[in-house]
Amino acid sequence: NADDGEVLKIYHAGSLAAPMADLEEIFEAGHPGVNVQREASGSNAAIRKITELEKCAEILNSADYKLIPNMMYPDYADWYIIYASNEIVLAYTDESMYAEEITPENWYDILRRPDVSFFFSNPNDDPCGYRSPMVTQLAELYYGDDQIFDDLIEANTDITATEEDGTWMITVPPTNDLVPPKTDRLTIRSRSVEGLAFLDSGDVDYAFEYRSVAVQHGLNYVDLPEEIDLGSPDEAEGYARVKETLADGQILTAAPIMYGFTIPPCTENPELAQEFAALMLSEEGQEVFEDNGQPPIVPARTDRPDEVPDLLTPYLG
Amino acid sequence: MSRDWGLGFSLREINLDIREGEYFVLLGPTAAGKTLLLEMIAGFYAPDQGVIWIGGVEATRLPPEKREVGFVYQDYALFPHLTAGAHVAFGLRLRGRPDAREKADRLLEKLGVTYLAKRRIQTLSGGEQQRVAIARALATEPRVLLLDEPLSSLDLKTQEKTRGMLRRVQRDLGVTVVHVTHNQSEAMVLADRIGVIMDGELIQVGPPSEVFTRPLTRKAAEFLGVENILPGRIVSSREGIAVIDLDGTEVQVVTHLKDGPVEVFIRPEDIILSDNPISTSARNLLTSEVVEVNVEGALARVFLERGITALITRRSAEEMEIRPGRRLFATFKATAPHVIPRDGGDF
Amino acid sequence: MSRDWGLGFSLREINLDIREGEYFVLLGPTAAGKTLLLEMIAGFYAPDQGVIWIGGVEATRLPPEKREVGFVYQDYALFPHLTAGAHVAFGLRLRGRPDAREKADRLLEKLGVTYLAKRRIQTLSGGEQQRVAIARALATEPRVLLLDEPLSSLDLKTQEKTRGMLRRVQRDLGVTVVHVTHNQSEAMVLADRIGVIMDGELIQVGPPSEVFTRPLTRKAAEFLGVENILPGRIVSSREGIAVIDLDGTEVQVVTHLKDGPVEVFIRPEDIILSDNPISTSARNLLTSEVVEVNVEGALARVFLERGITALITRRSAEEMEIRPGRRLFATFKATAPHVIPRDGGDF
Amino acid sequence: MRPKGFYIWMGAAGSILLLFSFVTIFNMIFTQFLDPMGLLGAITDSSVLASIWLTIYASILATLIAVVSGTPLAYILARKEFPGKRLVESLVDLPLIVPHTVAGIALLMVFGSHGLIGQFSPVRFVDALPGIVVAMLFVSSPFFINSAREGFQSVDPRLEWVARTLGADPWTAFLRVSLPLASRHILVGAIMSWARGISEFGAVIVIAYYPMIAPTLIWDRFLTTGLKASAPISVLLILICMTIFVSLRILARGDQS
Amino acid sequence: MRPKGFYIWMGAAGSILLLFSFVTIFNMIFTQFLDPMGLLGAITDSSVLASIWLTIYASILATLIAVVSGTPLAYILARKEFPGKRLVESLVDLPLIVPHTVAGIALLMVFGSHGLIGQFSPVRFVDALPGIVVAMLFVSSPFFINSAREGFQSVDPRLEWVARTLGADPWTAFLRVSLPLASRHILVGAIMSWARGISEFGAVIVIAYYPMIAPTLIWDRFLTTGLKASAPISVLLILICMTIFVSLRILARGDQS
Ligand SMILES: Nc1ncnc2c1ncn2[C@@H]1O[C@H](COP(=O)(O)OP(=O)(O)OP(=O)(O)O)[C@@H](O)[C@H]1O
Ligand SMILES: Nc1ncnc2c1ncn2[C@@H]1O[C@H](COP(=O)(O)OP(=O)(O)OP(=O)(O)O)[C@@H](O)[C@H]1O
Ligand SMILES: [Mg+2]
Ligand SMILES: [Mg+2]
Repeated sequence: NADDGEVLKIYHAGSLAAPMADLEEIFEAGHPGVNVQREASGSNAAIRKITELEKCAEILNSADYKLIPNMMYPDYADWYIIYASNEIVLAYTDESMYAEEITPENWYDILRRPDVSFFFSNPNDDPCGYRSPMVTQLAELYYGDDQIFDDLIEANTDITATEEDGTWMITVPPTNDLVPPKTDRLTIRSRSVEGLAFLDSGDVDYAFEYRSVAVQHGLNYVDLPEEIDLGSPDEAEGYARVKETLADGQILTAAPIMYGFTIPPCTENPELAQEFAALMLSEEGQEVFEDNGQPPIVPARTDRPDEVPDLLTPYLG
Repeated sequence: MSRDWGLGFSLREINLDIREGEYFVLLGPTAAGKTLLLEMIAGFYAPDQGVIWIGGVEATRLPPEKREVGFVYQDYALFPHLTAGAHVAFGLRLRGRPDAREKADRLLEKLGVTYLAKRRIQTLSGGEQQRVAIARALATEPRVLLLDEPLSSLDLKTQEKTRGMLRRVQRDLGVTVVHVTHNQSEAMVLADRIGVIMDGELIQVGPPSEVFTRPLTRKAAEFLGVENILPGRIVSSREGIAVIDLDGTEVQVVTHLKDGPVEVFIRPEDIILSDNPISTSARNLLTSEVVEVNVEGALARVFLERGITALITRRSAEEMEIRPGRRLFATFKATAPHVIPRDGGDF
Repeated sequence: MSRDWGLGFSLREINLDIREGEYFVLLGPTAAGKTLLLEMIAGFYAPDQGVIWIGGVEATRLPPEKREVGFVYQDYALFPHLTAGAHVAFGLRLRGRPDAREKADRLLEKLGVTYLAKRRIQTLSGGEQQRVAIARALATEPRVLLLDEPLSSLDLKTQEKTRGMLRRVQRDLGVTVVHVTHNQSEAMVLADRIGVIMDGELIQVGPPSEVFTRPLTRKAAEFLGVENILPGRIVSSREGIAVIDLDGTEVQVVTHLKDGPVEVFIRPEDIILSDNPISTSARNLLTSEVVEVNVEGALARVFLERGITALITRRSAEEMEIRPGRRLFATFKATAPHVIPRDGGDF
Repeated sequence: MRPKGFYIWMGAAGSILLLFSFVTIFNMIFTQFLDPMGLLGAITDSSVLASIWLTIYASILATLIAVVSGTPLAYILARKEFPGKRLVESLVDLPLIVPHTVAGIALLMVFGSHGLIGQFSPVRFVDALPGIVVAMLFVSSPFFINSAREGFQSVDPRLEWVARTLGADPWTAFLRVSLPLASRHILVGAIMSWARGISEFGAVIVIAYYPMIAPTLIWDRFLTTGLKASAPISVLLILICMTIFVSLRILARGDQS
Repeated sequence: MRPKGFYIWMGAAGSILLLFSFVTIFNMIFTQFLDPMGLLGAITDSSVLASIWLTIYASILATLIAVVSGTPLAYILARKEFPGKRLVESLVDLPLIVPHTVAGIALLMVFGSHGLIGQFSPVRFVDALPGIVVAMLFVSSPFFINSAREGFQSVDPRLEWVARTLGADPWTAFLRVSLPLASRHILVGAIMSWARGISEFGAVIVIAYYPMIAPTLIWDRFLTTGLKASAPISVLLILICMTIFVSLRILARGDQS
């Protein structure tokens, strides 16, 4: 019952919907009378709710931990904790064109075919969105085919990539807020999860998604090589060869996907927030993330150990 | 021809033959079905049974636009978005007549309302609107002009003027007119023939004098203003003249009826009042006391005992000094009453 | 009292004193402002200037619910959501009368429509609706009953019945009635006094006979059915009797006017037609040829040369065998015409 | 007499739009009927039923507010001429053109916990029933007011005047005459406003994601679990509301004849 | 005579709702006027202008379709009784209760490239103007049809009949009499439907995120840059549309008198 008892509100990235739902169940079982309310949205939207709309949540959970310092410091957050990873895959269904042919070796050739359509989310709105061109650029390097980015991204959008001294800069045009697809082969939506609807309806054949999402929704997916899937901390150096400028001028460096959360200072219920955060970091929490295709990062890491609530410090490395 | 509208109203077995070029008046009380009958003639409703012929053509299934009829509704049903001139030109333009405008102007002139041509309908008085509606209907030279109570919303003076206008227009153009009204004197003045319609049934058709003096049923008689409806019984009958016992008084009346209970209709204006008995063989004489006198414009209505009403001029009433309580002689000719058989026993 | 409605219509300087318990008829053509005047009396509009008194109380600023008036609109303005009985009980219930229902039933009975009490308004005929509207207005025992053309949508027979009913109700309850109409004979029959209103101005107030025989302006005369409006000039005048030159013929007329151009009004029913000259000193005699005869119900309208119209009974017309072309004598009394000064020159 | 051809062509032109709505809605419903288990799952899911009930209930509350405050407003607009009337009328209609998310943000600026009114309000709007209600009220009030105004316009003011002569003060005349006579229009307006509230999504999620109304729940399920989870809820919501809606409209129309 | 008290109380009750709309909308507009540079930035941003123009234009297209197909439908509903009429009327109103995102998904199922119709259509709906138009059409058609129907109902059928006796076939009678006489209602209906199209967000973003209509752009700017970027666009959109809307309504009302 929403009206009585305490409310624990979590704003989280859409890709965290499944593990958060599991954690909600566990937490509510252990805390009778507490009502966990989750609001899934793009990571940006989740943060904007706090910074622009002056709403507040007990926990903010972003698909890219960097958004927390970039967008929330110093007024709306003081620290973040990195606790889980993920990787980019190419999700598809049995009805997708050439579904039976696709492999980690030929996926870019299949995406090149004129009768194949694919999806990624808006780089300006959603971390999965800006990661998709990065993956494509990395694929160019990994497969040694310098036309992959040109054929998949440049041919379909106004996003460009240039090389300079061994680093590649992807540029999302600043004039246009959007990266309106120039062809019918590409669909872009605000959030990566919206691509699922298009896979369902058959409007797109392939979508760049988090592996966790593909797993949770029971989709087929092409498991991309570690070197390009932004999933492996070991490959951080390789990833860092690619950078991306967003429409608002922010420059991001390709890096392993790491989920981060914070407890915003505006929270009305810091104790409860900390207990939930502890659950996320506990072994029980780690299992949940593992099961949902988002391998936990153990031990969790933070940028400001001094600021982190005491309850959480035991979980930090 | 008949049609059921559901909801409790139907037109039943209307059998009507209107002659070309005649001025036919359809007379009936409110809700008799007059408007619906006109609308069926115009083709807005189809009869459930029966056929309609217009000018030698079977029109039962013809759409209204092929029937060559003109319709003037009681409230004129003018187009709120058009000027008077455009109304009249409406039908002509549809026929592709290049001279629509001029012809319309000529018609308006004929009806004496040239000055209205450019005016919007909303700014016209009732009488002006009516002329525009008539001009609109006439413009396409219909065979039949259907008029639905065209006079009832006009004041008396305008009514009188318009009656003359309608008659003139009909004669000049030779159009057949079917004119609906619930007003007897209107019917009387205008009609070549009258059809009496009541409760969806056509009761009687005939020339005005016949319809008014010889109504076929008691209800029609009441509606037609026969105020004296006296129950009686034929005592004897010889050579078309019957002696009728009216509640004790015997009167002589011309009728083909031979015996039995009857109803005697006498129009109030057929009763002559006098101070002294007028002795003529052909006349019936009753004495009676005045109950009430009502002056109505030029006329005075004198209510006598036995429920007899007489209608005389106000002047006569004043000259004879008729007032309640006076005893008078009421005289009527043997030809004045109309007699119909009465159902049921005495009352 | 006056008020401007904008849009070109205003009531101007209405000065009217209606007596308690009288039956006052407000007579005027369409769009004269009759309804608006009634509505001002009821308090739906406030006068721009002037005051309204009702029964010794200044009512100018009183809201309608405090004025003790009853209003019956031409179309009755019944409440579509209530039964007839609820209409009559409406005002009584508002006054918290526990016997509302019974009193309503008694009133309906008085008007002879007890059987309607439970009926919804939509199912009533025009005549029945009217009775309900009157009963509703009477239920609260108003001082003044305002009737806006209560008869005009009824057929002649029902009209006559209703006139009697209205008069009876007014006498029995002693209520003051203001009755609006554009129908002269209605005014004639019902009124204690008549007020003639035209174009927002109250032209004349007086008893019916005076108003009808002595209209104060030409326009009023025309509206009141004075068909003979003859221009003339007073030749001489002695002891209240003037000799007037009517286009060549001299006639003697009772008038207080002494000289100058005049207009002579003669009502058509005041003209007597005869085959032979009737010689009485008090009478004026004209010879004229019949132009046209129109039979209208019980009456015949005879159009003579010189624009003179006479109204006689149909029976007389038939007996005298009047038809176009016949030469007749037209006689009228010296007291019959009404004379008013004429502006401008001869015509 | 029977212009068959005419009505056939008119019908043909008209049925384009009709077919468009029909195909769109019933494609979804029929598809769902192929998966009756999904529907069954939705019917037995208490949070689904709670959210549908909440949607219906919140929209009823919004409609009630619209009726209580909008009826007098509609009456004045129908009866009175006053300077600035055009402005007031425009203001009534204005919510029509405000994009829904903009409306949500605008409402948050006013009713949010730091908003113009929200900061003084003892009632909490954000993520609470009152927030849902104000969002629904904002988008649906024009429908109610316009319909009620037409209702009052169709009541002859002379009926009120006559009631006045019978002793009714303005209130009584309003309550006993105008209101019952405009009741059908008021009812239709209320139904429309209720339906409009049900369907609102954009404005509601900004101010009150929680408690979840059905459109939010459907969206949330769609994002987290996909169409399979969200479609049955959509169909259930539409079936329930359609039943209520059609019955109410038949009721409202029934009055007419 | 002048029931002051009555109207004051009615006005007071009515102004609650009025004030609610007023405060919500004008709070946003006034706040923006404190930052005129932001507004100036929006006015000079070509993609903002393009999206506002696209919104207006797409909604005009949707309204045009509603007018072309909805006018005959409204005419039939106003004039004819036929079995299943209640059903058709309900179908007309049904889009009112469908939550907007559900409508978007339902439209995608029909007009998507693998949808019921979309798979055969040579025209692409997803992420294209036609998709925006069908989404707007879906949500706004009830407003047009209901208004046009009322218009035709207010035209006395006897006027058409009289036109028929003058030689007009049913088409001509419709075009020359009924249509001009219902034109004010049709115009008002078109304006309402246009306004409703402008404000749609939930249904449009599902089927056509691109090209961005203003509500989408506003939402997108809000997500990427925040209120500072999105608010001026909202205000600009509302000001432009309000100007058009109010002028059109005044035009439509002007006809009346
Ligand atoms: N379209 C219709 N469907 C069903 N009943 C109708 C229809 N039109 C009229 N009626 C009913 O049929 C009856 C006759 O109507 P009609 O209009 O023909 O009367 P009328 O003789 O013209 O009367 P009035 O003198 O009042 O005009 C009335 O009871 C009326 O209510
Ligand atoms: N509320 C109003 N505002 C402005 N003008 C009005 C108003 N009501 C009526 N009028 C105009 O005032 C004039 C007089 O109207 P009123 O209704 O009093 O006429 P009437 O004498 O009752 O005529 P009728 O016999 O046709 O009922 C008409 O020209 C009418 O158009
Ligand atoms: Mg009729
Ligand atoms: Mg009047």
